[in-house]
Amino acid sequence: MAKIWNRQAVLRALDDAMAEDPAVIIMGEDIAAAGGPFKVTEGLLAVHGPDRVIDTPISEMAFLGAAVGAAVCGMKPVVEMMFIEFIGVALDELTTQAATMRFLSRGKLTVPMVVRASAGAGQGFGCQHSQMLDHWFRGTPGLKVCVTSNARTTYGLLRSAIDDPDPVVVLEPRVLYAEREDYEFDKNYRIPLGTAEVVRSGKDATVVTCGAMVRVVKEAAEKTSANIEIIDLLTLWPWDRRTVVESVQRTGRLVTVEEATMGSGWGGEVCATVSTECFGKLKAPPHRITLPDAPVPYSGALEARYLPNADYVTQQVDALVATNRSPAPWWRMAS
Amino acid sequence: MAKIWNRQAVLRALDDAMAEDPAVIIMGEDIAAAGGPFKVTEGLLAVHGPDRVIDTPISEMAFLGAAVGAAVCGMKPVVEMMFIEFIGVALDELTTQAATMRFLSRGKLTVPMVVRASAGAGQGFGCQHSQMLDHWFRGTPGLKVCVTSNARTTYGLLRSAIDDPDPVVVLEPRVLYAEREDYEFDKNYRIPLGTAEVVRSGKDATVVTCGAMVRVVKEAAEKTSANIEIIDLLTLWPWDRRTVVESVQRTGRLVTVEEATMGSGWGGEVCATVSTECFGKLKAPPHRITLPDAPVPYSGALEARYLPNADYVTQQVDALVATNRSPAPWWRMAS
Amino acid sequence: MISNSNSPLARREALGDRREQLVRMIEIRNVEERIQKLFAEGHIRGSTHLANGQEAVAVGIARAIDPDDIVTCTYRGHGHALALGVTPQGVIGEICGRVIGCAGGLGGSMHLVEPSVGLLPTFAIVGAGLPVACGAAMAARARGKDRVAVAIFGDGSTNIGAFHESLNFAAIRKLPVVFVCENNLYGEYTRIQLTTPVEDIAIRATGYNIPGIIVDGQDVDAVAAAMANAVARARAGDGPSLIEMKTYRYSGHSRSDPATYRPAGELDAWLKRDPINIFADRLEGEKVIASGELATLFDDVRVAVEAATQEVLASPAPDMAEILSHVSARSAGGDQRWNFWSK
Amino acid sequence: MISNSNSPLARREALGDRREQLVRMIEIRNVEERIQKLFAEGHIRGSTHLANGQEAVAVGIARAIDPDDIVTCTYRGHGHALALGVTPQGVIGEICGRVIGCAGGLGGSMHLVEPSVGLLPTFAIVGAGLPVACGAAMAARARGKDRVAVAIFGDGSTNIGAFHESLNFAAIRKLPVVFVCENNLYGEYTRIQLTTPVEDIAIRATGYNIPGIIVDGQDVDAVAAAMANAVARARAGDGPSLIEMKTYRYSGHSRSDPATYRPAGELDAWLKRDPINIFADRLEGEKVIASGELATLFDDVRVAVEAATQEVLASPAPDMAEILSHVSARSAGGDQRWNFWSK
Ligand SMILES: Cc1ncc(C[n+]2csc(CCOP(=O)(O)OP(=O)(O)O)c2C)c(N)n1
Ligand SMILES: Cc1ncc(C[n+]2csc(CCOP(=O)(O)OP(=O)(O)O)c2C)c(N)n1
Ligand SMILES: [Mg+2]
Ligand SMILES: [Mg+2]
Repeated sequence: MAKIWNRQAVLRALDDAMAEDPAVIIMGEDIAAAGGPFKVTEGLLAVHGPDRVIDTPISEMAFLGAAVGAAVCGMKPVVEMMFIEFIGVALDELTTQAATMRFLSRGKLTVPMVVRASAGAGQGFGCQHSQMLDHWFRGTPGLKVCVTSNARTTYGLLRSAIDDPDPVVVLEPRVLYAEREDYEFDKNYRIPLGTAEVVRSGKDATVVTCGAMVRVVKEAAEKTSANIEIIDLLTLWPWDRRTVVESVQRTGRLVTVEEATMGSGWGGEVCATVSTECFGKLKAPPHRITLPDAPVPYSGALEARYLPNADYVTQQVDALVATNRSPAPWWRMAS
Repeated sequence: MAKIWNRQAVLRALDDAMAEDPAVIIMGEDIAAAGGPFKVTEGLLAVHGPDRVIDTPISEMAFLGAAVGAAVCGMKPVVEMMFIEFIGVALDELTTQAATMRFLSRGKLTVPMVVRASAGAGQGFGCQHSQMLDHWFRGTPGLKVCVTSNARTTYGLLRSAIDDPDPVVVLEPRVLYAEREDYEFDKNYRIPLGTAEVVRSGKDATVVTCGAMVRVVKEAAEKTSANIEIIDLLTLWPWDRRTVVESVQRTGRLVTVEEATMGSGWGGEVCATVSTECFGKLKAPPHRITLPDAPVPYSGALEARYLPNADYVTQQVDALVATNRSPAPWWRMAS
Repeated sequence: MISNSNSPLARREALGDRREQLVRMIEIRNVEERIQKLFAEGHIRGSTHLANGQEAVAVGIARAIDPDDIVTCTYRGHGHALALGVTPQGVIGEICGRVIGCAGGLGGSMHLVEPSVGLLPTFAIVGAGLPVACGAAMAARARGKDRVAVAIFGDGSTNIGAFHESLNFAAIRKLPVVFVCENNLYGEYTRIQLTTPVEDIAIRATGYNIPGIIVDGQDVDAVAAAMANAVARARAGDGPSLIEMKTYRYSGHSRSDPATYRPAGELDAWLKRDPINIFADRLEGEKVIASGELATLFDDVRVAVEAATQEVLASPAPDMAEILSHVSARSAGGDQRWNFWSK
Repeated sequence: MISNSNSPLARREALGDRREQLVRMIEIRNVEERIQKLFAEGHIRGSTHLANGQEAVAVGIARAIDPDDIVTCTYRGHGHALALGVTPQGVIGEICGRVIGCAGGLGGSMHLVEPSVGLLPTFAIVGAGLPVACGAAMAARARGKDRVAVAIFGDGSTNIGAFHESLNFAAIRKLPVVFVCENNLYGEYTRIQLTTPVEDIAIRATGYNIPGIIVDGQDVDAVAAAMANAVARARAGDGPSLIEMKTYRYSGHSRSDPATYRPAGELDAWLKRDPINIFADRLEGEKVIASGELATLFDDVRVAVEAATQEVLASPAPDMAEILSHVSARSAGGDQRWNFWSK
């Protein structure tokens, strides 16, 4: 098994998809000649040429909309939003145009495009370059949303997203790009969109998470006195209710750990669904571990406190399992 | 009591606020000379003049961002998004700029602006002019989101939103503009942001709703064999947990009725919170009545089926109360 | 004559004939009037945006491009849809929300569509169609097809960011796009000089180093000629053009708008340069139509459009299942993807 | 000298003196170099965008406007912040995430702020500051103050929608805004001609019927003169201007960028026209500084900046409570709203 960087998984997924299907093109700011601000497209220009690896002006509305038009006309564009916040100047083309094209043409016109973006906090990029923002996309009819969590899931989700006949958003936690791990590439590997993975089995509680929080929860699993089952959601919409519900039915407890505020996160949807489907079968109240209701702070110490870490997740899970009560978040405890 | 149109409540709220505070200005497309596409600003230009009642070019990014700058510099701008979908070309200025201004200046610079928009379905405007889209805003730190439900709440929420020292989004269900009802204006009337209202008390189930769905649920209350308590949420973020939880503790059942898809709606947050806070005290699983996962269809018959109506809400509530099981939505039943 | 063909493609090809071009302009005029009436009769919901007065722009564009060139247009698209080939049944049917409509009643007035003649679902968000046209042009180039994309939008739309980004994007990539601005002097209820500091939209081409051409939008031949040049330029790989069509909408912005904001006499002045009359006179001179035949053509069209309207009113509303049939490839409607430029 | 005053306003007023202007330019150069070093030393997280080479633009602008004129700027704002009056402690401190920082360590490199000299939190989203400047100008007019707003942005930013919408919006309302484009030839790692079909950004003013002026951005006097004209015009009610400052950034786009994409010799050519040397020579000619004094000034500044840096490194990280203290008026931080133009 070769040790590879997470960012290489993005590169390989794009490279393999382009090699297999001439319809695949990639677009974004500085992704071609410069190889991408995060070096996830390095070398693709040389291999696939300037007609398929396209540097764009700083015009998110133009190139996101161009991806919609190209997709309708037979291409499979993969667009990079350098930081997911940038789509705030172009959201319309994705959620209002791309996502309704199939409906408005009764299935005749489809938009097989992918928007991939770096997302999330942890590196001191400040509050306008550190959010997940999946809530801007989740639940939009016709649109799917995924979050990667390591090299394997990055490759598997990106390939599936590019194969998909409909628009898909793939959020890549920026903080993971520089992670290294053992992974053997397989051109045929896919993670079906809409399926979650049980990445650790346990019996005391089901902890549902995704993205950069997966490794945090894994770390917590080693510290907590509880034996927790960890589910990597992978696709936030449509999400894998079956896997989650089945797990909670076994463990009797549900905890969600996400890099989002309480009001914007996917934890509400998961907890609500499980509360309904597992009604009467839970040993403890569904519990959400989220960010505090504040923008992402820059200063290192603050950003570290702002994000859920293994110790905090451990405390929260231990408290829940021990008391079967939902513990208060850190910002409501006397610190 | 005078019978007044819902749209008059918008007009009066703006007119009174402008009369009382010279800092209040309003901006939008065709709101001045033409009196507004929905005639909710009719006559304001004549009364308050072109420097305070401002017609803009079709440039949402420019005038939404201009509102941010004007607010920082001492004004209280109220911006109209004719249809809430239009903010899809300008979201950044509100969620990324306005909402972080206070944080980035450590409280020195604040953005007392209001974005009011017509929203929702029911009139055949098609899938790009018929959504609520509150999920684009909900849970954004620093931003509040309200939805009006009649003349009184429109006046009370708009006045409070304009008074508020921070940015507020007020969604006005378009279908209600032409509703008439008895209401006596009172310049001092306010509905504190973040407070919900029990609009009907009952003992069998708490039905939480907002906007145009309030009248639908009221109608259902007359038809259902259950005695339901109805809560108009009014502010979607931050929402009134106390009022909702207190009610559910009495009724033992929670139903949310919203004009949003399951994946994007606020029902998940409400059901998740209540499931946690009322753990073990519920007689039935929390139940969400939502839109199907599809764009808003144009054809009248389809749009009518698409939206929750009184009969459907009645069936769902009756089934829940009778069986203490969560009934399937219409699109999963054999029709 | 229109009613003889229900194939959008055949209707489109028929436009090679000058007489047919005139008839199509008359059809557009008549359909818009009928839609106005259908609104009054309560058959139409929401809003609808008429383009009577702008017929020459629609037919002139349709004449100058091929059926498999791509067109992105706005909610003011009835005329363009008809010109491109969509049948009156398809247009009126969609606006009435019936199965017979070109989007099966799912879209409505603002979302007319017909892949067989290159028309993408018309865009209800100002500016949204321009970037999409750029993408269609990129696809044509990438697939080695000499197809062009035409983006049609209004004067007011040139103040939105997507206009700027799209022209810059198309210019820097020399994309085969023709940007057509229908300058009808108004954006909703506001006259252009109140929102736009330049009188001629065409001058904005300067900022992108592309041609900016001003055309008499009431003269179908002038429209077609200007389009032909821009299209040839685009196909030759010389990049995009911005064409400003000076035109006028006779009706208000949307159904309920009486257009009282218009200066007295403005409408009359434009009526004197009615595109149908201008073209009819020319065709009379060319002996393509006999003198006095115009009236007959109007009558024939009226009869045909009325027949189409009755067909629409006899057509049912879509099945409820349609709501969930076309959301994703997993929906019941399945995948029947249109394959542009397959041959 | 800089270290003698820790009041941004006093530092701003000191700029009336030509010698002080030179010192400020040297200070900017030195602070940027120190920040580069602090990065290497591991004191800085995330990214940071240096503006060494662009000092004349920053000081020229600050010279030409009043402390209560409003400025919106980008993430490439260290130089502008220092020129406008923010102390080296405030800038370096913010970039190091310390309490002493101008945003108390909450914002970071991309979000410098100082209300007392009109600097709104700098914008990390390309184009976002332009509409905000328009709004500040609207407020000035509405409140009867003859204040102007200055929007500072780069060449690459002129391809984003907000640029277009803002210039149009300001033009149609004749707002007192000065749009300043720092054309340093690159947007991130891409040279301007690959993204922008016009060589001079100033030509884009044509599309809005406003003045478009090209200025030698390496000459602080030229910058100040052009700004003074545009500001006077704006205060007189004649509306906005677009000023293109031809300049160059000596470093790469952000910390990690070695800028290998630059053609050989380009940097050297620009170094020959170094803004500090150009101005120093002039001041020598004017006898404002003695010949050879420049070296001394560099030394003095280095000492002062080093002292400021040590102050920063001795400053603590913000209190954890800060995370939740400034989210809304209900937060612990409470309301201490800055009152612009109160007198
Ligand atoms: C982003 C956006 N903003 C506003 C609207 C509302 N709107 C619909 S049509 C229109 C006027 C457009 O005027 P113009 O571009 O001149 O086209 P015309 O209607 O004259 O053909 C406006 C403002 C919209 N649909 N989308
Ligand atoms: C909307 C948006 N898109 C992309 C970016 C990423 N980005 C940051 S700086 C930059 C280049 C800007 O170039 P220019 O406007 O010339 O300013 P300069 O950095 O040269 O001062 C880009 C693309 C962003 N911050 N916001
Ligand atoms: Mg117009
Ligand atoms: Mg630049």
